[in-house]
Amino acid sequence: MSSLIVFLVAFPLVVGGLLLGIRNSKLRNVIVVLAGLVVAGASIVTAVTFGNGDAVFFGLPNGLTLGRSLLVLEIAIAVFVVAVSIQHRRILAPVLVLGQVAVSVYLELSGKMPELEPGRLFWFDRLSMIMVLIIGIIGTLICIHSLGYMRDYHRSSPLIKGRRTVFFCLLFVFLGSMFGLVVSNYLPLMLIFWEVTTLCSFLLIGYTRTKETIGYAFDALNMNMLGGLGFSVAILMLAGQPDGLDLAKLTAGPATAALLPALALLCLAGLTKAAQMPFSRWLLGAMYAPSPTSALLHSSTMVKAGVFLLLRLSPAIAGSSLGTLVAFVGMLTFLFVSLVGVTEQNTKKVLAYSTIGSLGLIVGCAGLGSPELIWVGVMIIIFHALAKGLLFLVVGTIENRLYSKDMENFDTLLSRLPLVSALALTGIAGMFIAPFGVVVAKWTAIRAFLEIPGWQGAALLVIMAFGTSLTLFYWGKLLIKVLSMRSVSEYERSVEKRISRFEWLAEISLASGVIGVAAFLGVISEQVVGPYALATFKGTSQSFLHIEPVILATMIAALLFLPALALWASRHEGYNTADFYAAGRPVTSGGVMGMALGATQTVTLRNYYLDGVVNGKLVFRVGTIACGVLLVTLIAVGMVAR
Amino acid sequence: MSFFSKSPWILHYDASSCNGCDIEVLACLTPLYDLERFGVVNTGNPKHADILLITGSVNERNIDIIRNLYRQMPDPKVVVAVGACACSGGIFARAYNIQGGIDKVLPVDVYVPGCAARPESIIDGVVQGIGALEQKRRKSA
Amino acid sequence: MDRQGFLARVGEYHTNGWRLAIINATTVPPVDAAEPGIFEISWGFAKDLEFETIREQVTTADEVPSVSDFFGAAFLYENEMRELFGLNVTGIGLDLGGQLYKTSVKIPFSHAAVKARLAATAAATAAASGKKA
Amino acid sequence: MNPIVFGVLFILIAPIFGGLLAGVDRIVSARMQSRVGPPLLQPFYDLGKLLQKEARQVNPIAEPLLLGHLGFMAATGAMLVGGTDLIFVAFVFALAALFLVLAAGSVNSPYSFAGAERELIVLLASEPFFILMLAAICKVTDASSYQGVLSSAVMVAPKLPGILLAFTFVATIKLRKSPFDISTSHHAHQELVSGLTSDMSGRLLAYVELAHWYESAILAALVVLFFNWSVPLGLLAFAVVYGLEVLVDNSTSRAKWQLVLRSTWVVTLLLVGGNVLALFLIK
Amino acid sequence: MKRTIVPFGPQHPVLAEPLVLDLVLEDEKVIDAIPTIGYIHRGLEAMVDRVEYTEMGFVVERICGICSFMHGMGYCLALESIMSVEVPDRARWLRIIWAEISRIQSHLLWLGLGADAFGFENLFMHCWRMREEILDIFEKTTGGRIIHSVNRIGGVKRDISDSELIAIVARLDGLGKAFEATARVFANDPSIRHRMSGVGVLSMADARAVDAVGPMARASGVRMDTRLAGQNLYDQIEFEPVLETAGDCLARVVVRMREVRQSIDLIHQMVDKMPKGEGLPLENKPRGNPSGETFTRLEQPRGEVVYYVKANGTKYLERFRARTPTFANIPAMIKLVKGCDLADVPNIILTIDPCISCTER
Repeated sequence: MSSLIVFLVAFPLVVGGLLLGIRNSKLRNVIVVLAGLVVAGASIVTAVTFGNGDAVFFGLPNGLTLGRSLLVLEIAIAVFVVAVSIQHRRILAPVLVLGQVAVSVYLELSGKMPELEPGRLFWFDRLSMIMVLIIGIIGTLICIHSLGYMRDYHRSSPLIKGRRTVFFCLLFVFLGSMFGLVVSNYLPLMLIFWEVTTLCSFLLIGYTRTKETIGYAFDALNMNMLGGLGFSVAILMLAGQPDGLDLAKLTAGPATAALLPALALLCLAGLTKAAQMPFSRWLLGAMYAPSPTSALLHSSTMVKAGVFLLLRLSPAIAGSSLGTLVAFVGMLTFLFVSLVGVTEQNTKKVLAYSTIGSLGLIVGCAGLGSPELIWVGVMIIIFHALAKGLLFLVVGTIENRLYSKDMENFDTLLSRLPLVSALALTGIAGMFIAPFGVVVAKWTAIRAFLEIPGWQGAALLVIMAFGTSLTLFYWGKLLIKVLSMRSVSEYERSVEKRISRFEWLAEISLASGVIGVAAFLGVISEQVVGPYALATFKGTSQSFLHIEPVILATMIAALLFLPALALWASRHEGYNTADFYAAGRPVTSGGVMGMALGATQTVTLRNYYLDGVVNGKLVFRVGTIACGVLLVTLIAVGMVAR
Repeated sequence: MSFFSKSPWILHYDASSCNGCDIEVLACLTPLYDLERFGVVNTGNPKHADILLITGSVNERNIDIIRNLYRQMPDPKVVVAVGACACSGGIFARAYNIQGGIDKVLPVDVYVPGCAARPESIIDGVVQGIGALEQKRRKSA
Repeated sequence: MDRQGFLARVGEYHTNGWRLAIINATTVPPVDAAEPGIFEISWGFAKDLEFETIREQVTTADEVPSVSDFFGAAFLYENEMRELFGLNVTGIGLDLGGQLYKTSVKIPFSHAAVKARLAATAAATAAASGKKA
Repeated sequence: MNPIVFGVLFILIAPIFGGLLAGVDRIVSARMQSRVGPPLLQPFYDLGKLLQKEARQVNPIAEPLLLGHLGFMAATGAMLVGGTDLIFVAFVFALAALFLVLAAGSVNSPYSFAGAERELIVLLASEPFFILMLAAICKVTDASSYQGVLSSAVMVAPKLPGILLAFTFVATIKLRKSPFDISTSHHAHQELVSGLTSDMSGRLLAYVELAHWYESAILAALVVLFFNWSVPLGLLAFAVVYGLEVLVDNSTSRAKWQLVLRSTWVVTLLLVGGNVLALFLIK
Repeated sequence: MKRTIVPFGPQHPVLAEPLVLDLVLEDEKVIDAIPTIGYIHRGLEAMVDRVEYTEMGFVVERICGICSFMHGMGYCLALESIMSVEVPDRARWLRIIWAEISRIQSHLLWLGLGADAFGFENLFMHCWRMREEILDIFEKTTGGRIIHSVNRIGGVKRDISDSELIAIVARLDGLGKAFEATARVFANDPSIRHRMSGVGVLSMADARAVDAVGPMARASGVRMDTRLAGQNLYDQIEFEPVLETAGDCLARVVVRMREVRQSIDLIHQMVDKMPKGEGLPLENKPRGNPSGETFTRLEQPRGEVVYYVKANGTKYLERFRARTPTFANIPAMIKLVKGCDLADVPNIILTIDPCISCTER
């Protein structure tokens, strides 16, 4: 078991190092595909080996100990950050990272670091299993997708200097550190992985090295380093507590008042990484990175680390005012970013808002903490990782074909890129079309909110009702654009043929995953997520999914309807696309209509962005402030509780 | 069973009428005449319409529009030319921009005379149009 | 026409609070005169109950300056003059590019077109009286 | 009786109910306008004619999408009275409405598109209400299904007066009544011509009409939930609500979308949110 | 940035007549509006070459089916002034009585269309029900509902008996009462205020700058009404133009509603003032062919109309020209449409009370 885990963590790191030296793209393709298959295979083997799914703890194989290696790594990270910051004349990041190092050094040197039980370095349970599978499989698919994507990306943006060796190295390092993160039980160990993901995301976001992206990269670095600092201070505080650094023991049940301050800081770390308000800005900036980065960072890995930590903490904070505050930060973030999302025209940013919103829901669930809500949170993680991963990749593919991320330029996509449209529709359906996926989770969440007494329950319901409707609006707009049709030229039709095999492979696999998970929803719920939720909260045995045959049928029908329709329509001819109503004016094929003053013009349509009703920037600012206030309260509550 | 006789929806287009016939067409829908009694709906959209009520005559600019509106109406469909201008060009037949009655462009099924055509005649024209609609449906069936 | 003097007079009407009530062109007979034929343009201004006009006689070869700098609403009249009379109106505020009307007879108020119409009338009258006889 | 039987019965009876309702509506409206109006069965004649007419299709997907709209609308009703979880039904209801938006949007023409966007806006306006309403009803009765609510000993309407009031407001959207008939209109004299349905003809339009009849029946079934102690009383209440809607339809102009969105949200927040809050605080 | 372009017209149910606007939208805000007309252009002015001046009046009446009476009257006035024909007194009074009745007809028609455009179907129906009363009066007194053909050069063709006139006044009073109920809705209904108040505001300065005429100008506070010129006997009765200052769509509605009331009042005065009795002369037939030219102005329901007639002593006029009120108001409309919401477009277009048929002739 333990050697498997070490392999899982170490192998991607080694591959990453190897890729740094490989400039031949054919060779790189082979290595990435093979290594990806090994990683995916290893994650599946791990999951299978793990068997019955109860929590197990273990240390390094052959009784190895960590020694001072963590400190060394920490200092190495700090040195790198300081160096980069000096190069770009930034001050905040080095301050934060030096703070962390100071804490670690203090702990090490003062000998306050408690004795570590060697057999409890790692913790593997059903949540780790789910995460390992997500990282292993989806992460691999994203790496493979990148092979095709990056080729086209550099072709379409010749001014950007190709640094694909670094890019692919980072992807694999990322996967390795994520593996490490989700199986760590010893908090200082988790912190190291935590910092490595921060660093990788910083480098990936700044990949193009333009002034703009470097700015966004530092945004991400600063905010995540702030979380990291919180993490280290929490470790400092927990170091004095018995079993304080043992995550499983720490979160075995409701926390004592003494632990709350440290937990508050850990929550802060989780919230930064999960890009919750007021830290949402970094994730939006990250949208300027190449699309596989977005897919990797925002569907399966980086941000999931944040909610993963919060879900882990859930049993400890649930029921306390700390938990409630965390929950409201998440739910309010969900509401605000959904509202901002309706005013956004950049498709990747819409996906980003949707991501932050979904994470907000998970955070809400984790903060409130009950078997049902934990079930909801994990379910959303699974659906979101698949569907959003797919969507980011598809948008990347579209972007490389249409040279635009603007939702408005996606119109008549179905006529132009029918197969890509079918994939996009699968992703969108997976994200929001009732009664599927995330919606099933929302439905269960509403049921759970009904049981929460007092104003909190009412407020959560209202937030959920409005937030959900808002997501309907922006997804609906995207759907309208993707699903519209017109007659297209041969050239436009040929564009789709130039998409690489790697991209098709990754996207089709993810789409199948979305459908597969829907089909096996019952099994996943009863065998994995349900037992996990019950084990975590020591609840009585119950079924979470109230699936009746009629619901299941509706779900599958709704999910398959749009993509199937798209595939069918792409082969269908014989309709008069010139026959639309234009107030009596003549219309010709390709959507050209007669205009005033004897002119002609192709139909142009722009979605509504609720101008004059919703001011996106203002809403974002208000949300940031509101959640910021909550966050300050949250930390204050933690401190006062002491 | 055919429902065409019970649900004739009209589209009104003002080709180059002086408004006289147009407002009488509208007047047909209002309380005194209440064409809706016969199931008539003024759709305003060729794709929903069964009967094209057209007033005024054909000129250089509207000829394309008339053709296009007719083409966009789903079958079976009927054209009712309302008023002297639509029937023949009327008093404006000699004006330089008038090409003649609607039958220059479309197959007219019913001619409603009058300048301006009276609501009673328009209703009569619509009812005759319903008959023509029935016939066309039978032919196509 | 005296462009500067004309615009000065129009400007005077504008500053004195008159509004533009009409711009009208007339095809001046004889219509069988060799082209370019003569047209008479009246700019009609109204103030309260008064009504005054500026008159100019032009040919299609002359340049007729637009008054839309003073009276924005003049563009419709001016586009119309250009399309129906074939006059060379320059500097129209909102130039509709010859697309205001679309007529079967191009420039229907040109001397040639008027002449053709009058001839047709004469022929029809003759035919009618012939029939009567 | 097995709840599934109710579901099947709904699918069969709802169109008749909805059609007759539309017929009565047209007559009553006509009388309010000093007119005689069409025969009672006029909506059925219209539907029959539309089914017999040629359907001009601009693209291949509009028809399947509209069938999806019709199918999911019927399914919503069937699931509602057939005993499916009420909150889940709220989601399916939104999905059904969404398909109409997509069908109109797929045409890629200005009027259909603007209609689709406006429909999306009214969906955005009304959706929070339906989720909250059904959640509140579940909360009050401790039930999760239609039958469960009906057999609950708790009377719903007295506990949810705010929500019932808001229902009459939001129903204006769903019944496509003025002032909220911004995305489509039975009276085509509006800026969007026929809005959503601008490019639908023949049987395609018939699907929309039929789905709308299902929608009316669903609303009736929802009103009955408030009067769970007596179904006849519930139906009577629906008649009253519908009568009010017709009156409102005839005595207001069409609102702009900004007002629709703002006012519906405010009403939902104040009346429904307030009611839900009271419910949570008291219970 | 991409923008939606909505093709408004030529076939659009909001406006029965073909007017073309390309509306460039962001959300539903109109960024730009590009107009085109010419779908109704018949070229009837040129018909002077084909039709004798005595018959041209019938053509002129058909410039527009809504203000048909006034067009006929304006043509006759113009020729009477060229030919120096004295019109008998009773005929002059009858003309302006009919003219005011036709103003009421036009305004009621318009109020109905306006209501329909903002989605108040019921009001539309009620306005048009009232309008039928007026058409009934027309049919009784002239024989036609829409096209009347009672104006002759030199007078009118038919008389209205004194008793009939009294009956008409009584009928108009009744109508006036019924109208008040409708007027209250127009002025006070919140849903109408939401659509009309503050929408399409034309300031007084703008109204002057774009040379707006008629109710359009008067709703912006410009005191302009050709009836003030006193020609056509308006100086013999009490008359003061209706003015509003808000300049928005609602103000334009209110101006026209007040003008309906005013017209009823004017008809009262006219019937009082006019010479009574049976068999009074109605027509002085002109002699010979006209020669000379004239600009004749008249206040139609939509505003000032200017006729230009030039005659050269033959049976065929040399030039006939009508500058109708809508022609003068189109610049104002284009100005107002820019920057409004898509949903306001029908209201703004309708509140200028467009008559495209008049505009294009």
